[in-house]
Amino acid sequence: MARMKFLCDADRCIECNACVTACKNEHEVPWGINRRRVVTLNDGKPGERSVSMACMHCTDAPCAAVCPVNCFYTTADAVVLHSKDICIGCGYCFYACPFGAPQYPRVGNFGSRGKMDKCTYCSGGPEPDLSVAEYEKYGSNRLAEGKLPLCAEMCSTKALLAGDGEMIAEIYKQRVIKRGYGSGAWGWKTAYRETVAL
Amino acid sequence: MRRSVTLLSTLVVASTLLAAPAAFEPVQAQNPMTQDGQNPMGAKPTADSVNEEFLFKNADKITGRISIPDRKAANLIQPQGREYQSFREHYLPWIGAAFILGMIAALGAFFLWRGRILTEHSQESGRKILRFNTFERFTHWMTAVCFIILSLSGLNYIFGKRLLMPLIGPEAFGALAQWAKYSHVYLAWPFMFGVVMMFVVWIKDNIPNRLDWAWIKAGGGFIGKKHPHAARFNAGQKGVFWMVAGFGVAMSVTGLMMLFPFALLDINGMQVMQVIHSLIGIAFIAGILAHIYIGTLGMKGAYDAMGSGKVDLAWARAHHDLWVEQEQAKTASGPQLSGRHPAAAE
Amino acid sequence: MKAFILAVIAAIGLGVVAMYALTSNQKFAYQAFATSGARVSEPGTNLVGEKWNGDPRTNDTSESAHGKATGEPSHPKRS
Amino acid sequence: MLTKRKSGEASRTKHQAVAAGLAAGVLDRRGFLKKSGLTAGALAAAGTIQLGSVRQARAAGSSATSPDVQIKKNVCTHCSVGCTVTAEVVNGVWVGQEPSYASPINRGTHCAKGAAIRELVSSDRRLKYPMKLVGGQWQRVSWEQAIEEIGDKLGAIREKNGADSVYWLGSAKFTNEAAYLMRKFGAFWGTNSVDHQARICHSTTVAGVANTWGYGAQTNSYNDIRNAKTMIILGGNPAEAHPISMQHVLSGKEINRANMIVIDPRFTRTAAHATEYVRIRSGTDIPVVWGILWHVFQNGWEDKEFISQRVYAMDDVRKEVAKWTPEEVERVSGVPGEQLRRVAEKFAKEKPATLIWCMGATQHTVGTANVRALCILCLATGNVGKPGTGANIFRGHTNVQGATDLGLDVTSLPLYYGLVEGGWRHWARVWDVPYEWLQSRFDEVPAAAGRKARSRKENMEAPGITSTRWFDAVNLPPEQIDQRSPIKAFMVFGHGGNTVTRLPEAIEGMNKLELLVVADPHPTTFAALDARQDNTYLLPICTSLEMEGSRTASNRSLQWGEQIVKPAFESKNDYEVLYLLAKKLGFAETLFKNIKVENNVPSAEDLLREINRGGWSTGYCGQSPERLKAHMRNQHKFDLITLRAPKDDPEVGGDYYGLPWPCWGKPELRHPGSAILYNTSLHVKDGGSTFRARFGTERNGQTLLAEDSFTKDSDLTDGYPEFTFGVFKKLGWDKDLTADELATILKIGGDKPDTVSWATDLSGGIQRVCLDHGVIPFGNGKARANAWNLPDPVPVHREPVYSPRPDLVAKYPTRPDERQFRMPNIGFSVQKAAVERNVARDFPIILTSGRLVEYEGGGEETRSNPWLAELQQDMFVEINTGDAAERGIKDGSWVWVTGAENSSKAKMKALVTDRVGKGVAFMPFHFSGWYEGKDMRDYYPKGTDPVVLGESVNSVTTYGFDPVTGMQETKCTLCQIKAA
Repeated sequence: MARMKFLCDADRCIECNACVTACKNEHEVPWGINRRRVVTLNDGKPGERSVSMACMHCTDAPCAAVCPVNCFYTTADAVVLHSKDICIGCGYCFYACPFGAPQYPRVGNFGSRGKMDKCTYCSGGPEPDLSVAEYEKYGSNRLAEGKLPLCAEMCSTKALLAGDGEMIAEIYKQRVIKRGYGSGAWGWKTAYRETVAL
Repeated sequence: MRRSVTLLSTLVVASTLLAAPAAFEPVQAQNPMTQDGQNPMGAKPTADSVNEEFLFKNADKITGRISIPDRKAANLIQPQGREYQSFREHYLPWIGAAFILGMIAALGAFFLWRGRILTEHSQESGRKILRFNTFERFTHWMTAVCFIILSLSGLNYIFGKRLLMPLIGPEAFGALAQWAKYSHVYLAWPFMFGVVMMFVVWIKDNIPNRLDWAWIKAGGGFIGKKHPHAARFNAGQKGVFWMVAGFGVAMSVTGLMMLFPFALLDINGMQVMQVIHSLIGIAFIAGILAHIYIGTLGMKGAYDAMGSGKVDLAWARAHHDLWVEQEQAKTASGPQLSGRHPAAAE
Repeated sequence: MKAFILAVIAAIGLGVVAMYALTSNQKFAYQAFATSGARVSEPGTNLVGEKWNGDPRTNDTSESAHGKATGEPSHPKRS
Repeated sequence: MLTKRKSGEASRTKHQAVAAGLAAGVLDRRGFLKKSGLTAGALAAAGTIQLGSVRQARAAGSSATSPDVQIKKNVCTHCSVGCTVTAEVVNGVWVGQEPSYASPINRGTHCAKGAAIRELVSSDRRLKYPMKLVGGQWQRVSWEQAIEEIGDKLGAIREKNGADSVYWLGSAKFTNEAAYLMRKFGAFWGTNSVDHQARICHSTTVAGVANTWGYGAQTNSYNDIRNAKTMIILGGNPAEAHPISMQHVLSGKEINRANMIVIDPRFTRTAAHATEYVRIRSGTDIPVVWGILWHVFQNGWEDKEFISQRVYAMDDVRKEVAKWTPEEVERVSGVPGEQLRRVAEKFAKEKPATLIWCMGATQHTVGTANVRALCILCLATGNVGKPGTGANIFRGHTNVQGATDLGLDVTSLPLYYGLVEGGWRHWARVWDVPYEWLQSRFDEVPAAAGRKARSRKENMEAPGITSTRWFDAVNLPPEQIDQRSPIKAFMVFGHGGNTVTRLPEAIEGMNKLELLVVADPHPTTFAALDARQDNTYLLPICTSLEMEGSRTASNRSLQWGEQIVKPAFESKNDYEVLYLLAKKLGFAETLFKNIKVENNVPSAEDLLREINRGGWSTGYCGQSPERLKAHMRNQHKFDLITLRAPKDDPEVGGDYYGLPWPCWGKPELRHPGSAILYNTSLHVKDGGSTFRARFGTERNGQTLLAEDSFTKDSDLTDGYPEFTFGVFKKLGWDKDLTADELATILKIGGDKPDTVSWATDLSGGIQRVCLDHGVIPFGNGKARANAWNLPDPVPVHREPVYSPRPDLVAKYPTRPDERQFRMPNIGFSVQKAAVERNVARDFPIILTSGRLVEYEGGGEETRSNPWLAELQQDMFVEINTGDAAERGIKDGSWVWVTGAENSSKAKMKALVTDRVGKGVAFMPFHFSGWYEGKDMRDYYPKGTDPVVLGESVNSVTTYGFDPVTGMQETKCTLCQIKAA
């Protein structure tokens, strides 16, 4: 079975935010909930790089581990999803997430932040696939339609790679060999405890 | 990449992170631009590209610039999340179990060994003396009730999913956990208020003095036969007082920080608060277990102090002789049983 | 016993007061993450539910306050 | 990037219509009716729907695939890359967007705006119905009433002040058909003051490049950049302005390990990916280019053979370049000589090399000269007319290229026919209206202020007033304005208003207008400025996604857009609005003589066929609606790099994608279009061409025709002039003409048939025969390094009007004051006054402006899109860390920016960064809605204010116009910044 991963080729990412708005468009993500965002490092200086970051669907996901109500589950192709029915909005997953992926409808105090929402790798949630209920809670389920996350499919310079881990690692390695430089697979060591050997 | 973190180093790391200066000098690429701003000779953006190892050498987490107002989103990678995970899932449950079960076991052993401490019968038993008035009892019980609920809902975060969820199923446990969270959040305020009130009310009788040292040397009466002298609160009780005050404040501060996430702290600060809150919480619970034991099962007659507020004179004479004399001196014609407020300390 | 009952009541009372205080100072994400330059009127309700509490199950079909951002769009008053 | 993906086209239909009888057009993806609640009956017709009840409708999500999802293809309405938008429509509601993998241009990808474009057709901040300003309050009016009142007022104004007193401002967002119709409408109204965004975009490029080698357009294409070994990006930030072009730029850079050199005053997102970044002072493009050429000539790296064969008067350039030694270049522009030497060597030796530029080169008072210097750099190194080379001009808006081609330009008629009598007669023939009638529509201009009077014919052939100075034509004393009356009415179609410099004076102009009509999907800045109380109308126009029509991308390819959904709310498309206005003004019959009009909506296809019938001069004659639609159906057949379909394909065999103009002859000729201009290595029937011989054949004893350079298998193996019937007779090729072609030519020629040229022969016979003989109709000439008809024949450096270096102004002054476009251009005296007032001391920071990727153009449309608005919620100024420290400004704090003119000031947030050099500040130009620190949100009609508002950069920009095209100087002025 495929092991789904994200890889952002920072040497191609131009911080155009297509991944961000594609996600907003596909799942009608409300204002304030940022499932995906682009962070620019060393901003304004030679060597500046931008990386598009959302949930990396980690191996042995920290969020799933620390969740006091165990509302996470990992699908067969290693996508880390969760159930909004069980979630109590405590926010522990945000402290554990190395990539700041979990988002909450309300901000201010710990008391009532609402149910956590995060990138589902366009693969919905525990509700039946492609159902109305799934869409209203988790957004659309592209994986069930044989597609890939829209953020990667619409990335303007094809920097954001999504799909089976080995495949995208191979694509990235070929690119680096061909062009002679590469700033590495951002976040892979923390997320998947292994990285692309350059 | 990050050396594996033991428990103690978690605390060390956590404290350094907390203390680390917030604003780092903006990090430079490997070969920083020669003149800033004007004409960087041969600035080669592709060759100068930053990468993870370089950035991790300069800071513990990789942050950058974002265009959305949510400042937290500027953290690209904070590996401390993994450390927080390993602390919460590998160390905390064992620490919790060790402390709490350990304390219960210790109390059990003590009970088996010492049994219930009774008061020798004397002519004064049967007569009562007012130990705590209504207000003091009200404060104690408010704090105590809140503490019990808080500790249960607090432990639920650690052990709920391990022990309770398999029994009652995810949905039910989810609902219960939701209510546990609400109760934890909302009852924290009466608890904090109670701790403050108790502190104010009893601070004057809890100042440690040489008498307490003597009490400790006498092992609280367990070593040797003679009851060491004790004023209104003996050293043990003063210990509980200061524990409740100290831990109470620590729990309140870390709790408030967690209640208003990211108000003052960044992600690492929040993780540190979590760690401290859980560790102190466990210690606090263990401590209070002992207090509950000695106040109920461990010593006959102790419960009345907080139950009805009026204790047996013989019991008082035995355990708090100086306090009884002081009370009787104040009331020349012997103990007055009216609900009058006890005499303020001289 | 009376003190105990009183304590429980006081605890619950203070708890309720704390609940109202906390929930009232709670801000929606679209309010917290909108600066002075933006007026958000249709933040959207998918994924977070009509009441913006993350729970999409709604018991009523009425126009929920949170489908529309709080606060009326400005009325034109030209000089 | 996808790795695991089933069938190609979107087989799945993921949305289920929930309730029958849905209102069309006004609902968004989640805008279906909710299962319970409102039944079909409660819904009135689309037009009169009550907005509230519709908005709360919520759609079913992605339940089981639903049979009735239709896939519609259109083109993104934002930038000129031309990304295909694949829309999923269920029951008339646009419910989803899928990647358009088939398109060779965007290959499935989008940028932030393209990926969020679905929201435009249902944004609740759209202008929903016509509105009228009465006593300072907005009122809703019906379309009929609006058209009636506007028509009457226009008639009255025309009666009193003549046709030139009404300014018709078109839009680069028009489809080709709408742009053409608007220019024709302007001609029938009787004025040449018809302009659009190209004026403030690449107007200087079109003038400069056309005067160098024939046509003013991108010579190659985005896809062709994949062939380049070296690319210089000067004054352009494609990473933010044309994100999808970066897919080709970066792929090319990777595959060829190409040199990517970025020359810009600011370290942009594009520079972040460069192999070499050169930081220059704003406004010193010519010294830098001549500095590069100095090294090329010094080391003899120039392409001598190419120069001798195809370039005229390069020696004049050598003389000018000799002055620009590395020391002088460093003194003026700040760029060290060593760095330019490296750039010169790569550009001249590691070929093919291409030169990419954008607003950074064009928005100056020396814009035209800049552009010519860039063309000369390409010519000197032989980097034109081959794959991987050329002047890759990245145009701005979605159809700024098409709208420029189709005449929304005060200096030309559609398809670059000049305003001369020949041009008017050509279009009179195509429009089937008498030339004399057209002439009668123009004003007679009486003599004034020492200028002699102009007859109707002379006024008909005089360029109009540029959009950069419309308010000068209102504010200036009448005698300074060389037309019958100052501008009284301003008809604005799809134009922001905050993108033109000197906003305070524009507000003054708005006050004095008798009539202001804004036709746009959004109210725009015009509604937000506190300038008017009455006689202002807002007409809701739909976006190009809600109507049919073709648009021309920056690589000259035409793409046909299907209507995705019906116009939202009560908006109408441009064709219908122009038809209604024409009907009201009484010339609708003649305007739409051979164009089918069904219930007030003219047919886009007929308009395109009329363009084909008249588009001989620029090769717009071969792109029939049928061919364009066939291309949209077969997008996947076109090659990624050459953009060409395989020869044997039945439908689109051999065509280049989108039939990039010039596409010669009638559609039946099936000319494939010209992907790469001036490419002599191909036969003309495969899109090969030469430099255009449009400047005569000989000058000062030197030939202007190419010397032993010609297209593949050309019958004429040397330079040749453009083809007329007379030249045909000399060559004996007139015999190859068919009988009716000959008859048409003779009819057109009248008594002088020999003068009928390839551009005025409506039969297309001359072009057909030329193609058969393997020659290019417009002649085989030399590119001109010396454009003798332009103000500076060989480009010379001139300091910006507001220069930070008063010491250099004396040596490099701006052009002397003179009259251009009917008004005085007093740039010289303004520059002198600025030096005397020592403006550089009080306003020490160079201010440049530019693009953000999240917004586009004036920004009203994109700032109304919550998905985009959330990403940039505050207007900001980028200020260098050193300058900020000196002024005590912290990152994210409020600052006041003060401009050098009109004591202008603007309040915004500071972004402290090293992206801009010391003494330089940068501001995006997409914001409006605040003015001098005051939030003007309340001035918008209720509920139509964009989500995000902010100060406009152009409230602090200053005077300065290019002499050739009237381009504004938004890339370098002076300002002061202090903490608020």
